[in-house]
Amino acid sequence: MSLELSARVIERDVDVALEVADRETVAVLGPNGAGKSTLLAVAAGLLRPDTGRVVLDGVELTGPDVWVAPHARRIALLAQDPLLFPHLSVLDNVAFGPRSRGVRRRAAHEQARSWLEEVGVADLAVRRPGQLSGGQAQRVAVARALAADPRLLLLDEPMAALDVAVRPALRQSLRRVLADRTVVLVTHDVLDALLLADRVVVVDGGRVVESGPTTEVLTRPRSPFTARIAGLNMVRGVWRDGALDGADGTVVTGLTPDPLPADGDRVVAVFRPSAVSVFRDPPGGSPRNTITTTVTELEPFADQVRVRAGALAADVTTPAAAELDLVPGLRVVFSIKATEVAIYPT
Amino acid sequence: MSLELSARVIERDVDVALEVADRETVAVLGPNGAGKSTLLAVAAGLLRPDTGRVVLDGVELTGPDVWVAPHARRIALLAQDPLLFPHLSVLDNVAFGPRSRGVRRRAAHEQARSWLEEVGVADLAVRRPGQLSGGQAQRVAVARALAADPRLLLLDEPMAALDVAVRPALRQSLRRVLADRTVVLVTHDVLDALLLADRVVVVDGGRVVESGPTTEVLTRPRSPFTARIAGLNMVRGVWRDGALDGADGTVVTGLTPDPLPADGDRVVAVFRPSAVSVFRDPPGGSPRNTITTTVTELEPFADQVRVRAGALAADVTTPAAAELDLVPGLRVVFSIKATEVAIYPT
Amino acid sequence: GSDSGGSDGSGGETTTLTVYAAASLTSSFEEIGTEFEAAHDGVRVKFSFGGSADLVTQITEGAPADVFASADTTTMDQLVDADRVADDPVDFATNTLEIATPPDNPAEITRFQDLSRKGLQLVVCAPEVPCGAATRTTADDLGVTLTPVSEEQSVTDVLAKVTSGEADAGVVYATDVTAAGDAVTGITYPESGDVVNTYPIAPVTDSEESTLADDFVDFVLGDTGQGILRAAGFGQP
Amino acid sequence: MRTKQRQVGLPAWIFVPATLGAALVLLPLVGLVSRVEWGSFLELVTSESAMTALSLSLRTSVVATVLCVLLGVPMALVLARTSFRGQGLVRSLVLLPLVLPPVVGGIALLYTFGRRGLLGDELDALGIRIAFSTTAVVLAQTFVSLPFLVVSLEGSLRSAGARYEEVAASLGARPTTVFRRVTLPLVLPGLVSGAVLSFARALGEFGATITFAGSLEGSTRTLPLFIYNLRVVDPDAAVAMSLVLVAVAVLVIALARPGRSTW
Amino acid sequence: MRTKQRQVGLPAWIFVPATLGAALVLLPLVGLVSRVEWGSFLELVTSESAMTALSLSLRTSVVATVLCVLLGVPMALVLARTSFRGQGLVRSLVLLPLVLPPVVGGIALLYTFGRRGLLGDELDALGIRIAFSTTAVVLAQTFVSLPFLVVSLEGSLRSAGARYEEVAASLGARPTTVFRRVTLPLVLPGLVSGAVLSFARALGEFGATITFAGSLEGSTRTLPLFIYNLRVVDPDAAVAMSLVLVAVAVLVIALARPGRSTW
Ligand SMILES: Nc1ncnc2c1ncn2[C@@H]1O[C@H](COP(=O)(O)OP(=O)(O)OP(=O)(O)O)[C@@H](O)[C@H]1O
Ligand SMILES: Nc1ncnc2c1ncn2[C@@H]1O[C@H](COP(=O)(O)OP(=O)(O)OP(=O)(O)O)[C@@H](O)[C@H]1O
Ligand SMILES: [Mg+2]
Ligand SMILES: [Mg+2]
Repeated sequence: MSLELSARVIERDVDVALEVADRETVAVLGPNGAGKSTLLAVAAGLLRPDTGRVVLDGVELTGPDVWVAPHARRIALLAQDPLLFPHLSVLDNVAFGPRSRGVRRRAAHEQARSWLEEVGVADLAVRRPGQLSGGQAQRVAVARALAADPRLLLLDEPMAALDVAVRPALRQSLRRVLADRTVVLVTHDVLDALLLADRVVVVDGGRVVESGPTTEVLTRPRSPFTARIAGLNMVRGVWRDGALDGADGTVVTGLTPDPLPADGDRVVAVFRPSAVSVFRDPPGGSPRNTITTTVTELEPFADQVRVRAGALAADVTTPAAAELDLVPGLRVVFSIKATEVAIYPT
Repeated sequence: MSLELSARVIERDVDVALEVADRETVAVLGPNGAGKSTLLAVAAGLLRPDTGRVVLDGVELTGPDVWVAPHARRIALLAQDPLLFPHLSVLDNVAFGPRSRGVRRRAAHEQARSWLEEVGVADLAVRRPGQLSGGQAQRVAVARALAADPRLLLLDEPMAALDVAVRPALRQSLRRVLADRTVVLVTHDVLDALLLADRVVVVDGGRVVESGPTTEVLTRPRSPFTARIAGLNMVRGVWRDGALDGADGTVVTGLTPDPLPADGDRVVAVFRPSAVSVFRDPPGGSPRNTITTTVTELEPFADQVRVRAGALAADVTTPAAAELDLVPGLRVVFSIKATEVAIYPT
Repeated sequence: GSDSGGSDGSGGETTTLTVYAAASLTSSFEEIGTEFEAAHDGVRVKFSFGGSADLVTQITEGAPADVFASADTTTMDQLVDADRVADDPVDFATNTLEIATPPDNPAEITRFQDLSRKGLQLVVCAPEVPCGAATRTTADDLGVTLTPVSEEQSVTDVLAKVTSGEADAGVVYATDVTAAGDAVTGITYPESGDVVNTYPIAPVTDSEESTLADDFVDFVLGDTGQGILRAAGFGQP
Repeated sequence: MRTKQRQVGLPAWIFVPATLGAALVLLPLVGLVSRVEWGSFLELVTSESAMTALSLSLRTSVVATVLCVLLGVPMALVLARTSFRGQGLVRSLVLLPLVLPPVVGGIALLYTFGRRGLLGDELDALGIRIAFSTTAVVLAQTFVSLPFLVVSLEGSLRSAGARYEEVAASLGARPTTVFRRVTLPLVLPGLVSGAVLSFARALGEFGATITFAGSLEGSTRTLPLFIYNLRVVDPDAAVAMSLVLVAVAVLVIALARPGRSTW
Repeated sequence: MRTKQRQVGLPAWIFVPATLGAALVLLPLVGLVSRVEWGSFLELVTSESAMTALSLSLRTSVVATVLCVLLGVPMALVLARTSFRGQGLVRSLVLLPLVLPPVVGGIALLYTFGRRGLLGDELDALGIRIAFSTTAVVLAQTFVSLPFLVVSLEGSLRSAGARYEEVAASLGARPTTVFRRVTLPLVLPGLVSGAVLSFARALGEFGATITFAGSLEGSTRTLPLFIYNLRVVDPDAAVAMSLVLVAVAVLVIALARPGRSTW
């Protein structure tokens, strides 16, 4: 099942296009309010765009003069809210999809039970949704969407509200389940994209700003948001005299692409936080990139500290951080070896 | 404002106790269905426990014969659902708390506007909740709870549904705002606990399984869930002959506490994933701990790959992973230097 | 209309005669009906009582009536005009007005002229209905100006106000006072005979039991029927 | 269960008007009951014609309620879940039997289904005579009761919103399935209270019935009509009989009310 | 707006019973309208006594509706949001005016507020006489209309649930504030449709009014009573007058209906 979608929803300032190949999983990333849920609603047929088309496997579902009702699309949507039917038991909620497809009660219950097993809440089968915790409800909703066995599966943040202990397991389940399905997956977690998606589409401000194979997009981001979600630092500027010239006068040198960009081309410089060294004063010595900035935040994790300075981040060891006496508000110098910086046009 | 809470809710199999000192922030961690939200509901006075007491600053709010109505407690709860009042604008939603306190309309709107600014959605002030995206609604809900200026603030997963770009900024805001308040914060993100909380309480199966200062609990976890959330490996066993004796015959040596545990005491061995080396065959040479196991999952992140094997994890560089040709299902040996392992009684 | 196979004790055919009659005839006609059934084997009489105007509307619209007995000539004339009467109507009873007060007669009414007293809680029928029209005629004849607190739709409503003690006096038919028994005190006045209300009866067209309908009309006009009506307080036409 | 108790209180002052309102409704009932002569009550109530009227009332009201549900649920759905030109007008028109004096409603029915009515010739050709039959009673009751079901159910449908229906459709449920398994169960409290209102209205219906169906024992004389007749002869008996009507209504409603729903 | 359209369809068959139901309600209205003699219509309708009755009807119905809201909202709240022993019984009893034949309702009111009624002496002592006054009309209308508001509003309150009220309380809102700023706005559609039902019922009220308040032009003869009187003399005029009643009801309801709510 391949999906071809384009949609303009004027009221929400959303204008996106998306293609998903047969059996492909595409992750949609983007900040809050970017238009991710809107895109899924259009695909599912719950929202009629002002202009646009939805074509599944060559058959037009939404078009200027075409309209296929949601139930006839066989497109299942796991919305951001669990929205479990409050009057049905957990088991009946999950069995709802199969039963709507015409599966007999017994068989549908069987299927539902195995899906509940898959998401790890088989023991809650007889409960009413009102008696579930937030994370439990979320898992049941995931099971319900999967059980519907749709031609196209739309998942809107399936892992939100889940605890850290079940996330890897569920991700593992999803990986197996989604492998031979056509899926659009909205997520805020780069791990989901990395492990589950073949391709990534980044939406921002209602427009697609980036798309491509997952690792390519995430290792060579072209937009600040993508860099952020990929955990990379990004400096934007124009190419001048063999280096990136940032807006505020920062000059960044690095590994450059072949062919070289022309002077005045827009380029980005990307580097890992762990490649950044932090100093209180500009260091001398070997030619390095230095950026003077102000510490905004310190995030300890494992045995390191992530030093955030605006949009940039540096990872230093805990003792080093202590020695530098880092506190938010301190002026510091970030220094990056040119060999750790990738510069490419956007 | 200091909080003292104990509650038994038989129907949900929850029996917890909690103390929060004045101006302290306590993070409550725990798997889905552990009883975290239940605990908050009891504190807020929305749920009457079968037995238990809620005492705020020496005044009993819930007790065998005492019952203070929710509105009179000045305890604000940010629930897991945003539950924005659908008939009020975003601004009026946030101004609801101040106005209920008797603040004049104008001043309340002023306050509301500054809280919206704080969570980065000031431009949405005139919208109705129905016109917000999931993450936007979540942020407004956070602003609304903060604006209520309560004596005790209860936050149930305030960061869920937020995109990666705003999380650090909001965390920074919260840090400033929560500093001189008494707060109970439920979260699934260890960073929230690390950055915002003075103390951590871990709940599992309706019982408190661990509690203490944040860094202590997270660096020396005593329960598997805590180890998991702290991103640490944990092996449980009993102390025998100067080493940990696991259930399956694994023997782990490491740095031991002073005084030494007695033979037969329950102990845990804890070590970081980055301290684990992965081999296809057991390595010879210097005395190391080795655990033979099966790869269940590979999670690439940044320039490394996290190799999961059941509950254990190892971080290896991407080239190393490629060289080892790691795939789920492969039998491998995890090897950890004894000096990287901390063993202590539970 | 007729229906067959009724549960009559004899097991024979049951013929049903349907009589539409003014509400004020309820008690008397039910009695007459019983007597009529006794006199005619296998006949069952069904009644539909109501305001004369309502009944006329229903019969005009095709209600299955065999006989119609009205409380005044005006309504009967409407039915005649509608061509729904099989035979010329015959007057079978008259009624006169009487003053009804609560049993203890708190306002101490003794004559019709007392009804114009200031502050008296007087209820009468609306001039649109027969008893109201009669009341108005009487008042006009006597030169009395009535200021009722309510002009009711039916005699029953007037009586209800009096029996509940809400009203000090009401003007109703003599038969109604008789029927109400101890609940009210009836006060006759000399001029009551001047204004008389006449009750006509007639068989209805298209009746499937036209012979029986004629029989019933005759029965009402006969001794048994007139006897029962007299006992209820009706006058002779 | 203690933990299930509601913990957000009502304003204290609210109990003052609530009690006043309850008093306004209950005091007259007390007044009524206080005047009943219990001695003759039983005899009267079990008289044959009373029982006939009661059973006719119950049968017709139940049928009318069923008709209201069958016709009213679709009407409420169409009003709540679609939008078409002139919908506002249709909605207002459907309200009309609410304000039409029942007697005039009966006239309107006569003008439509009567021998000389709009459909008179068509019905005559089919050999159907509706007016002054038990069918007419049911029709009159349905006519006056239908708006109650429609209005209250449309309110419930709108409050419930369409989000669950969207979820169901995206799970592949056809509209009929959505209707049966999601929409109906979700608005069941509203449907039950709408049906109760309709049943009550049908049971008490008087004006339209007497006009359109007449008042013949056994076929069209329902309990309210019986009571009306009785009142002419014996007002006290009529009051006693009304209490029977009330008791029956309460009983039926109590039996019809499913476990935990509104009514 | 195109994007706002509802996309989950209704089952096609549902339009069949919906149309049937609409026809059942609308056909009689057509039948009624078809019999009106438009020539004399205007003259009749604008006659002084007609206008007097109409204005009385409107004034009393509005007051009764306001009373229903003031008393009924608290009653519905107490029924929906508290639980006490005997609540089921109270709820059933509050339903009673729905089934009580209106005339009997009027008698009950007489037995309570009348000169010799339950409260007769107390009222007399206060120098208050209710019967035969406009107050009696309002009281009768309120008595019969109140249950409509209570029943439909309690349904809405239960559907809406108490979650938002809990949130409001936890934000420090006192019960009165919760009631005013959260509960009421959330159930506004239910309240409006309940009020519309009550208004309609009050406007059409006949039996209880005639029994309890009597019928005197200017003070107690409301439009339905006027129509009833008219009917005896001139049935066609009565029908025409009913249409005025209907038109007025539709107009008032249309004006009262806030922008986007149910009714
Ligand atoms: N019903 C609506 N009416 C008008 N605007 C809306 C509506 N729903 C969402 N929007 C707006 O449309 C934009 C896109 O919203 P959408 O829900 O698609 O965002 P999203 O990418 O899913 O965000 P999130 O990560 O927060 O869920 C947002 O700016 C939002 O405010
Ligand atoms: N209304 C209810 N009735 C009965 N049981 C309930 C109810 N709500 C929750 N539970 C159960 O009580 C337990 C604790 O639920 P709670 O909501 O406190 O979990 P939680 O720690 O907040 O989980 P999560 O991280 O998923 O939000 C769970 O097992 C849940 O299934
Ligand atoms: Mg979204
Ligand atoms: Mg929770």
